[in-house]
Amino acid sequence: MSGRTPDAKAADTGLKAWLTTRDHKRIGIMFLVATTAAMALGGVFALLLRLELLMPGETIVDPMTYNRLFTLHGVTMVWLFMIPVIPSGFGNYLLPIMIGARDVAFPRLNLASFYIYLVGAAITLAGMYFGAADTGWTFYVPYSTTSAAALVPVLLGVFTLGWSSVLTGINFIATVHTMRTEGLGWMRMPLFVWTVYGTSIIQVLVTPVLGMALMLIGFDRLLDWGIFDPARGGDPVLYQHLFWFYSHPAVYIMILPAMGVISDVVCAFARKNPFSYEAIVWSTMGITFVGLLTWGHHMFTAGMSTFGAGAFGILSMLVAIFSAIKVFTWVGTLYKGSIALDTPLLYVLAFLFLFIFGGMTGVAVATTSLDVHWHDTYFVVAHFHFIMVGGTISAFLAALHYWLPKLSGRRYPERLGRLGAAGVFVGFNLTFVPQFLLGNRGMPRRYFDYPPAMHTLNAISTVGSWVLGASMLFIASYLLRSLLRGEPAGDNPWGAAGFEWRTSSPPPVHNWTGEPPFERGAYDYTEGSPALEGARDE
Amino acid sequence: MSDLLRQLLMLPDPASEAAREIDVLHFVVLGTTLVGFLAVACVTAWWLWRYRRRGDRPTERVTGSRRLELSIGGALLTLFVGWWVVGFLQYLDLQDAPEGAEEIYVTGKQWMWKFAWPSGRAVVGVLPVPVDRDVRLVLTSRDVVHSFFVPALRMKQDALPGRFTRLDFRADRLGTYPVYCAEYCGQSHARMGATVVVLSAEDYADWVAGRTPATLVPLLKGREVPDVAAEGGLAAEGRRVMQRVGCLACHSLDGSPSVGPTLLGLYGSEVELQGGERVVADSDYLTRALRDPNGQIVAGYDPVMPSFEEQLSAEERVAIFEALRALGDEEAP
Amino acid sequence: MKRRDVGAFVALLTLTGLSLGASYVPLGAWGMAVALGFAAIKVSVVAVVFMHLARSPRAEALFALGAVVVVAILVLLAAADVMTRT
Amino acid sequence: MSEAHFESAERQADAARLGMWAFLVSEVFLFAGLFTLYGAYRAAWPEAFAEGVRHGAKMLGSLNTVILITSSFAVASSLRALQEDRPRVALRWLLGTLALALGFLAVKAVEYHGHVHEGILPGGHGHHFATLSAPAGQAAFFTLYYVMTGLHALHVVAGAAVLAWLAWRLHTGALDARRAHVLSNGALYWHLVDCVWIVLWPLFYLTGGQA
Repeated sequence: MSGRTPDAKAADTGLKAWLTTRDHKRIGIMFLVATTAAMALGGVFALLLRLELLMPGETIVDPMTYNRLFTLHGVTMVWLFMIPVIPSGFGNYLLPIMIGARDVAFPRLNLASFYIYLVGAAITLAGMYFGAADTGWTFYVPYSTTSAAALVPVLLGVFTLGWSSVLTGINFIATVHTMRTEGLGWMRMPLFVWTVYGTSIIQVLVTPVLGMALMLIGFDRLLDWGIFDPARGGDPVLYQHLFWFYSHPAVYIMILPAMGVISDVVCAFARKNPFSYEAIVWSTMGITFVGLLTWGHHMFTAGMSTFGAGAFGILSMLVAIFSAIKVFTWVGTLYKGSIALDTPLLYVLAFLFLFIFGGMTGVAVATTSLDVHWHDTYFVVAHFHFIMVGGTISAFLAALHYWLPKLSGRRYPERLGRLGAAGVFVGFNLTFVPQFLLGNRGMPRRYFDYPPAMHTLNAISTVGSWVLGASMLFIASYLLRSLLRGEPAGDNPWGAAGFEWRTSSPPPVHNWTGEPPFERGAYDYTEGSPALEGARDE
Repeated sequence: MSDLLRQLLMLPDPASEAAREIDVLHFVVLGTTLVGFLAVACVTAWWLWRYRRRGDRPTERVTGSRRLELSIGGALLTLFVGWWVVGFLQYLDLQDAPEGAEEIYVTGKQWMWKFAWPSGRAVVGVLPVPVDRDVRLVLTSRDVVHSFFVPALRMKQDALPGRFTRLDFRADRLGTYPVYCAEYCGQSHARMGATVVVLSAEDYADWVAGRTPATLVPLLKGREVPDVAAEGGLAAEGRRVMQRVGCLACHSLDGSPSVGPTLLGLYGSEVELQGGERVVADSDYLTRALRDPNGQIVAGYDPVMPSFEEQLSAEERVAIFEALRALGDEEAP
Repeated sequence: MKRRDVGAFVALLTLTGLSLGASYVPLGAWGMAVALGFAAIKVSVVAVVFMHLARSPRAEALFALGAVVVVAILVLLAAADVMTRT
Repeated sequence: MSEAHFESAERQADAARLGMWAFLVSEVFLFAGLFTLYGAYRAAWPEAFAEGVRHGAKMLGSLNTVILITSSFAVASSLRALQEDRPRVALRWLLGTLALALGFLAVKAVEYHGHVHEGILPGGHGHHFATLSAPAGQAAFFTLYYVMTGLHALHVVAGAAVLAWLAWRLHTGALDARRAHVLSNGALYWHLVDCVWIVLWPLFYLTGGQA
């Protein structure tokens, strides 16, 4: 390490120092800020969508505006928020610390990844605004190749975002393989690191396939190459194969790191080792690989062969088992623990309940004959929002509360935190439980209008979305306040044994002063645990 | 019991036996989910209270038993695979109408559903079907992907441009049931609806023959319904199409030899291809033959037929099939 | 050591010649299998000798092998759908 | 430029190499979707695809296969020479590789020119398709031909650019035996370009028999 330069830079809080930083922590924070802003934007779109659906008939927006709004909502939430938020945000900040490294393997590439994200996001949003894309985030052909909207800018934007995702994945893979500190074997790594590693593998494997599929749509629109055009020997269903080969594993890109957050938080607040570390690790890797084989369950009614439907159906059942094992392991971790019901754990509980429901309805929609009724209805909308919002956003909020002291050195107000968590939970269920029932009744998704008989459920759902939105606003307000004026947290406010709590909060530029102390495991709460020593001192 | 559950879950009243069977699986799956959810919630709640934090004490290291994990995983997998078996068998039933099912052609286009009968009946937005009889819908699309969704029958199938997909059912309750388009298809996607009308056998026979039964009168108000008798049905239309695009220059309708095989008696018969493979000349074969004629050459003929992929609309293709089917009933000499 | 590279080079040229020759033999449906078989052997030679996969850390071999397997699954499952449609 | 965050230069080389492999994997998946389309469309249009292959420039394609294999050998030899601390020899091999890369592109250009001349353009455009009895499957074949070989050619261009940069660094002496892993990573990329072509060659030039 070279002399005084790092320390001098640490003090440098100027804008230029931030924008040219190669410090993974700062890059992580910039990712968090950008993705959280994207979430707010996507949330506003969602609220507008729900507002239109408050009453049957055309109310606040015309059909085309509605179609553009749900496209914007989907694209923003998927590619600008959920794919990058936990891996590129928290992952960037925490992964090197958790493995005792001073930075990621390729810091410059890391910064490049952030700028690629920004450029991609700008192209996507500007493209959406000026091009008025209305295809939904799925870009199904031939609608996407014939729609009057200007689609190419959006395709280019998403393509660019994909490269940010791939580069981050490559960086993390190399980091985990080569930067672990002395003595930190694979089976001692924090579970969050495992899930980010699995996520990185998925990102590297599947993202280019989406990029190529989108490029082919672009070729069709710009040059009339018609590679999916039936009149020229093409097959629109094949586009769906390629799309879902990315987009189903993309669900795991969104949920795997969330599962990592849950694993770490549940251990910290139960002050116990995970019920079975190995089971969580192997199920993480299981989801990573079997998750690559299940994409066809999005296509049971799409004109796929019955053979295909059968094969993808049973493969999907397999992947559900890994998630189930994780759930049992989290619950098992509470057994004989020393449990504190602080806000992060409340979000873990919310995650658990919502994820069980989301996951089980996932098994239900993978059951072929049931899916024929539910496919493309609000049942599926509710199902994946249980996973995405109930799962990923709950985990995101858990992570935000759990690691806020690490990132900022300050604490959030516990009482307000619990209130916010309750609001999110109530608002969420109010929004999405009625949607299961709407799906059962047969309300298809992407409808700006519906029969009057479906009014009550839609109205409840819309009211729920307001509760959810207000709760998020409330949470944002107290978190921002505590960033500025929160109580100082000390280095390890939770008495957690995770490696990241063994350095100061926030950590110095190269994360550690001296050799990182990694002799005791990241989940060691037995007699003499360093975590409890710290807690007693306070 | 089932009716109560249906009301609780807000499922529409089913109009076929298959839909009722699917509902049973639906109840079992959601019921199991609920039970599992409650079990996990109870255990969690109990442990949350039982092991609440009382001061900063270390905890003992507990490692899960591998056998427990494996047996829970195995039991769940068995359960899920069981659902899959039942669900997949039911799924197969949705595309498995027996020989002689009533065939109706469905064409989706932005933003309406058009239905056509072999007799030449055609109408937009209203689909009369016979009660207690197997019906096969043959679906295609004129533009983008649409999806034909009848909640009361618990069934849905995408209609794709350039392809024919199938949907088989047997409605057993008279009444009208809404149809939605379930695959996003543009501006008026939300308004691309139709109505399935399950008619008694007599009423349906009337409809197909060109009369309008009383039950249909209000539904058909303001809709254009072509007269069957004047045009001679779909088969006659098919012959006109074949005349127009030039099929008859190379194929005879009366069994006489020509550049290509005769069309008399072709439909449903077994043909030998170049290379010795034998296939049945059904609508799948004919769809391919129109698209890629030289992919499956009948033994003894030259690969000279051009593709008609771009020249024929879905309706015209359907009309040709009907004409061939009518010819197929007559024996080749 | 250098002999290894030369050997691989000669082997690759030979395999290319054989593959080209085989394309003139009417093999029917086996033509594709034979041609891809030759390609698979050649890719393995390049990977193992030129790209030093044999002497690399296990992770790299695992990446390469895993990538090939997943691509094969993608191609096969999608093609199987097309081939089994009725 | 020293990377202060690495424990040793050796680790840094390991990380770079592993990162390169991960990148190569993502490159393979860029082609994976196209291989999928090829497999599925070939299954749907066996005869049209075979006909398309028979129509291809078999000898030009085969010549390019030999060129790329030779270039792979050349870049491997260059790396070997640098590892044995003979940078001048390494540079000569590398320049040879570069020449072969340009040769490949030249042959490719001749091939494309021939096709365009015959009226074969992507998307079923061009007068060639008007003469066919069943143009649909062949349109798909030739669109894939252009997209896949075109994407590959782009990779050849990118690879050649990387090799040229490495050659320049060798020439100036900035790249020496101690930093051989940099050349090694460039070579890895070039070998991948070769591997992709080894698979494309049978798909578009050899398998014209009754499949």
